Amino acid sequence: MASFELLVEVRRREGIADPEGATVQRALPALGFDTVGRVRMGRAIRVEVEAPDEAAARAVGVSLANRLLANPVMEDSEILACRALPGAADAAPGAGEPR
Amino acid sequence: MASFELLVEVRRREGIADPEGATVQRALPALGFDTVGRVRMGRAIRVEVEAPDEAAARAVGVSLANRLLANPVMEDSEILACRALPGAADAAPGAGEPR
Amino acid sequence: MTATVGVVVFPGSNCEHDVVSGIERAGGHARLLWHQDPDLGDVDAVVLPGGFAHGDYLRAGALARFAPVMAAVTDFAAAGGPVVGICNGFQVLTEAGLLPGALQKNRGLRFVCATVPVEVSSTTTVLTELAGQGQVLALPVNHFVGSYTCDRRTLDELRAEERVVVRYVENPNGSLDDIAGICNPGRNVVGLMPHPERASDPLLGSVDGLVLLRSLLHAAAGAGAGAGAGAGPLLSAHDQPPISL
Amino acid sequence: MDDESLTVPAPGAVPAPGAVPVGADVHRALGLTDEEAAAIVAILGRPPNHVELAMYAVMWSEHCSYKSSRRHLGRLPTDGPHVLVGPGENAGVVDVGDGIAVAIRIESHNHPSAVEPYQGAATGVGGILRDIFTMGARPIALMDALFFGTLDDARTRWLMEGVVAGISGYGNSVGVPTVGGELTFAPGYARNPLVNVLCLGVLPVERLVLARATGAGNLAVLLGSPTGRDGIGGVSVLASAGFGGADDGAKRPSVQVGDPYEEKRLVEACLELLDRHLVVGVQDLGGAGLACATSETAGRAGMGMDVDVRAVPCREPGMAPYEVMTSESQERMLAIVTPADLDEVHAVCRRWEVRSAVVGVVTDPDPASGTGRLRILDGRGGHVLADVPAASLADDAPRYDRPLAPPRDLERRRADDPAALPAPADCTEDLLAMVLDPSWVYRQYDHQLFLNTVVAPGSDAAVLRLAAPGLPTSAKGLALSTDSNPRWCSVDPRRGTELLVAESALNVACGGARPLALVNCLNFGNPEHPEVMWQLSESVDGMAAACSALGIPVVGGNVSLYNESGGADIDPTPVVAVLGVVDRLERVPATVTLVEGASLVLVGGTRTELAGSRWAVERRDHRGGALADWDPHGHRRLLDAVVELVGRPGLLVGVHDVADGGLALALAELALRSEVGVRVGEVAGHGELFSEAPGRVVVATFEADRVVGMCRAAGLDARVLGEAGGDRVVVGDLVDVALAELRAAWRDQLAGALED
Ligand SMILES: Nc1ncnc2c1ncn2[C@@H]1O[C@H](COP(=O)(O)OP(=O)(O)O)[C@@H](O)[C@H]1O
Ligand SMILES: [Mg+2]
Repeated sequence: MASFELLVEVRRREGIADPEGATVQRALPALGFDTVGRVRMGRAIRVEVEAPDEAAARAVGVSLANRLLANPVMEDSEILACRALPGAADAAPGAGEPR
Repeated sequence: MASFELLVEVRRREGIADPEGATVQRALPALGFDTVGRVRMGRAIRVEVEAPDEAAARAVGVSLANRLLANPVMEDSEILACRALPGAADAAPGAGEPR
Repeated sequence: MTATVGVVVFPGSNCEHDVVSGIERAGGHARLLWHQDPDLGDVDAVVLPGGFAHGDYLRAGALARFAPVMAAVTDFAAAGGPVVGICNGFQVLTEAGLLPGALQKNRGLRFVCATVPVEVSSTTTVLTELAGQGQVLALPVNHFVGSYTCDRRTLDELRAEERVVVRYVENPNGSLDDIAGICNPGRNVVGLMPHPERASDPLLGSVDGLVLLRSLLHAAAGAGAGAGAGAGPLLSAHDQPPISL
Repeated sequence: MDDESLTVPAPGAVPAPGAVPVGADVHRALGLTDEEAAAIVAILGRPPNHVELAMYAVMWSEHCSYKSSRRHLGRLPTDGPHVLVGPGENAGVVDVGDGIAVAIRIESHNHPSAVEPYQGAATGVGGILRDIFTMGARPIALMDALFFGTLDDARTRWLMEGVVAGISGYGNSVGVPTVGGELTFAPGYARNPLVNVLCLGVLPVERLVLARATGAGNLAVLLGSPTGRDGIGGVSVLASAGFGGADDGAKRPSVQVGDPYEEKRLVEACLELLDRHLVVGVQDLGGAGLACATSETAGRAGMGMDVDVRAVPCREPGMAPYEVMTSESQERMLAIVTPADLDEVHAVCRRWEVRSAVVGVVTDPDPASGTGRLRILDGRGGHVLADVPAASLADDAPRYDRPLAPPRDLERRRADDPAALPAPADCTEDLLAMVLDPSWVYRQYDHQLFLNTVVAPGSDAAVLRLAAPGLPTSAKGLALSTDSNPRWCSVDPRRGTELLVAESALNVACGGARPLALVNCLNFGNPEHPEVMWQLSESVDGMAAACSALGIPVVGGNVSLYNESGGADIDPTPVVAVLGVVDRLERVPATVTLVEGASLVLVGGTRTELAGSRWAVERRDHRGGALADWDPHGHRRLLDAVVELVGRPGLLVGVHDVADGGLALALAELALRSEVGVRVGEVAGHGELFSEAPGRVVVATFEADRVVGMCRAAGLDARVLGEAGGDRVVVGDLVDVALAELRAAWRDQLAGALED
């Protein structure tokens, strides 16, 4: 087994309103950001997974995203990255320690 | 000018409590995800920027992240991706257009 | 002479009228200020009230700190004027760099509306000078993002300089060191999560907030008399200055 | 639904009769029956085109047209000397004196909450707020009545967490306190939770506005959020279709997302426009979106309106006209403005950062027919995309007299009296299972904002000061209670609803207030089931009878049908909310609390009926019997006496009506909220202990003789039950439990299930 860190993005589906993104967008010109157009707010979730290989780790990530992280009625999710953690099998993760 | 879409990740600094990540993490074993370790919740913000080239677009992203998107007391930010949008210079952005 | 308190209204603020009524019950005058105002006019103190300025979108206070009025508030604070941020106002003050640290979502990830005991930890600030050291007040808290956090160095400094102004007796949100409110080095800028204005009328159960509002009026009357002459405002080295527009 | 079949007709091809043939079954895909489609052809004198058909489909949905329930609702008493606006407008309005009027309404958001609990509940709050400020009232309080499955079910916990977070997230942020509500758990709601939200607003009487588009040439200005493809078809699909078992997914159209920050600015902008007399009328956009708002404002005024779909600010490119007209995007209002005031209106909106766009103009009725036409134009002066009689969308909706029939086993069930159940040797265990502390819910709601909440959640009724910026000063107060009892109503929907009204009125009296008006939300199952229609009809009759007997007019309501899951209808769940007025609110009235050494006095006659009680239904799974009789005249005397007792300075130290869980729970709640024990001597048995029929109140006082004397003088039974004190709750030889144990059970019911 090896350790992987997955980066999952959860974002509103196209067509679903994103008031937070729209509000930030409207505030930008007054802050001098006049070249910035559409802003969309989503979540970036980093997850550490024990798996035999990257493909297996990604599979866990997809299942986690669909079952827990995103509400499929209004959100899409995507695995943005998956990287092997160095010698992680033994190293205990730091903050947010598992119970 | 061309259009770019930047993906900015904002995450909590090491050592800053992450109650959302911890809550998800605690829920995992009951759902059968027993190979998942640490979970960290952050934001994924997608921003469209008009800029002469990718470097310039990234520079706007960095400035936006530092001045607004992240609170340096508790958060770090990173530009995860920057991609050119096809023929975007003329297409008016849809969402939340300013009046 | 009764002091006049300017109460700043951002779009999304919702406690402004409650603060005005609390100030009046404490014997002062209050006037609403608009977030677009470039100056504060003739006020002796400023309150940033509770609510959800700009919807609290992105982060509580993140957009509000860029409002034109905040440049004026910063100048006013720098000249020693009393500035108090209540709840959302506290969040705005930290985002603006007028107070150190930040406010995070509550432990438990739920909004908390309750009246809780709060202890006065310092009586040398504009909000507490008429209160007793160690006095316990029953004050309403009402927030989702109220868990105070800062780095080790800042915390040490806050403690060493006795800049923790009020502490929870029963911590409702996971706040670091039970912090309910802090002040700047000049002790004229105070931010706190509990709402003194909600405890200013016997019909609502507690009048414990009045001593805080009276302190503010007292300080405001003093500051009005000797504006600028008072203790110099000290922005500590790591307080980032707000970006003025 | 096949989107392709709903594209815009070619320019110029419009309403010439028959010009755009609509596929024979398109109307069915839109939820219209063949008869309804024929009715549309008759109204127009030609086949409708797609835009027209879409508008009729959403306006004639159950949700918007009340087609199954309307003929029954007419039986409710709606008149009273204080009623300024009764049912039919966006909210009911009553005159409470001192130049102040109160607007009130309750509405369901059940089906959206079943799909996305946070956003479903949040947008429910947003919608009910708009109904209130549409009338010119400033919203000052919300309440929520919630019904879920049981907490051993993970989906129920997810739904409950989401719904409460959604109400909290939207209500707190928009800045309106949530001052009370209801919480019910029963297996029938597991897949179909009920989320009913009430809003109360106040206004100076002279600011009352009605949503009417008068004055030809006046402009229709759309305020608020840009329009997206939110809830397209949602009215007919989301709100009017039940949820099957497994494949909820198929019925999941786009979820609407609430934006409380937009709503907050919209409230402030609209109230400023009204204060400055810059609008002729305003109407919120809810179900059926612009189609509804434009046709209703024009139709009510007997006028027409030309609407330019291209002028509507859109969130997404390429929206078809039918989408623009039926979108349910949140946080939008339609204001009717004179051309002279337009610039000022735009300026006010700019200050509040609210979008404003002229989208239409009021037109005179067609001289030939005398009817106002709603015309949808493709650009100002452009092609006519739709042309229908404005009032027909609302007024000509079908009304069904659906078959109704009592359940076949009604007589057998009525005969099955729970009195025959064996008496428990010790009632403590039953009591421990019934206590539940709802503060897990209301701690998440700002219930203090505006400094009006004199009695916070946790007592029989919320009591509010009658104050708001811009309102004349008044020494009066308001009391408000929401109530429901699906257990009673499943035993007997008529009597159950009568008792419900009686209970709600009594709750308000416990707050020291005279009941003044009632609003209701009728949550029922599938109206195509005759038994459900019978339940609805019975419930309406019960409400009508009780309201008439108690002199409480019904000023508004809402109906939610098709609440079913897996083919089973929910128990009949009418929710009522009674508004009362406190004449002089000078001190905090007695609430659900005790003081050591006070005497406990039971006011009202002894009752022992157990049919429909929590003890019978929840603890013994027994759903039969006949509900207790009630005496409306005696109840009126009780209401008056309670108001009198609560109003006497210092006479009472605590008060609580006997309802859910009976005398046992009333005593337990008094003890739990004050942390003072109770010692009660003789109670006749578990029948008296757990009977729920409203008509009894427990008061705590140090002047028991005086209280008993006053009650008897008013023709009411009253007797001393025992006294407050100690650290146990003891009732004869039926209950004996340490307060600490009771408290742990009380706390754990919710917190234990929902906290990790
Ligand atoms: N969903 C809720 N939201 C807010 N307050 C609630 C909710 N459910 C219950 N409460 C509050 O808890 C208290 C007890 O509720 P309930 O037992 O229904 O009262 P009653 O039986 O007197 O009508 C009331 O003050 C009520 O307003
Ligand atoms: Mg009650």
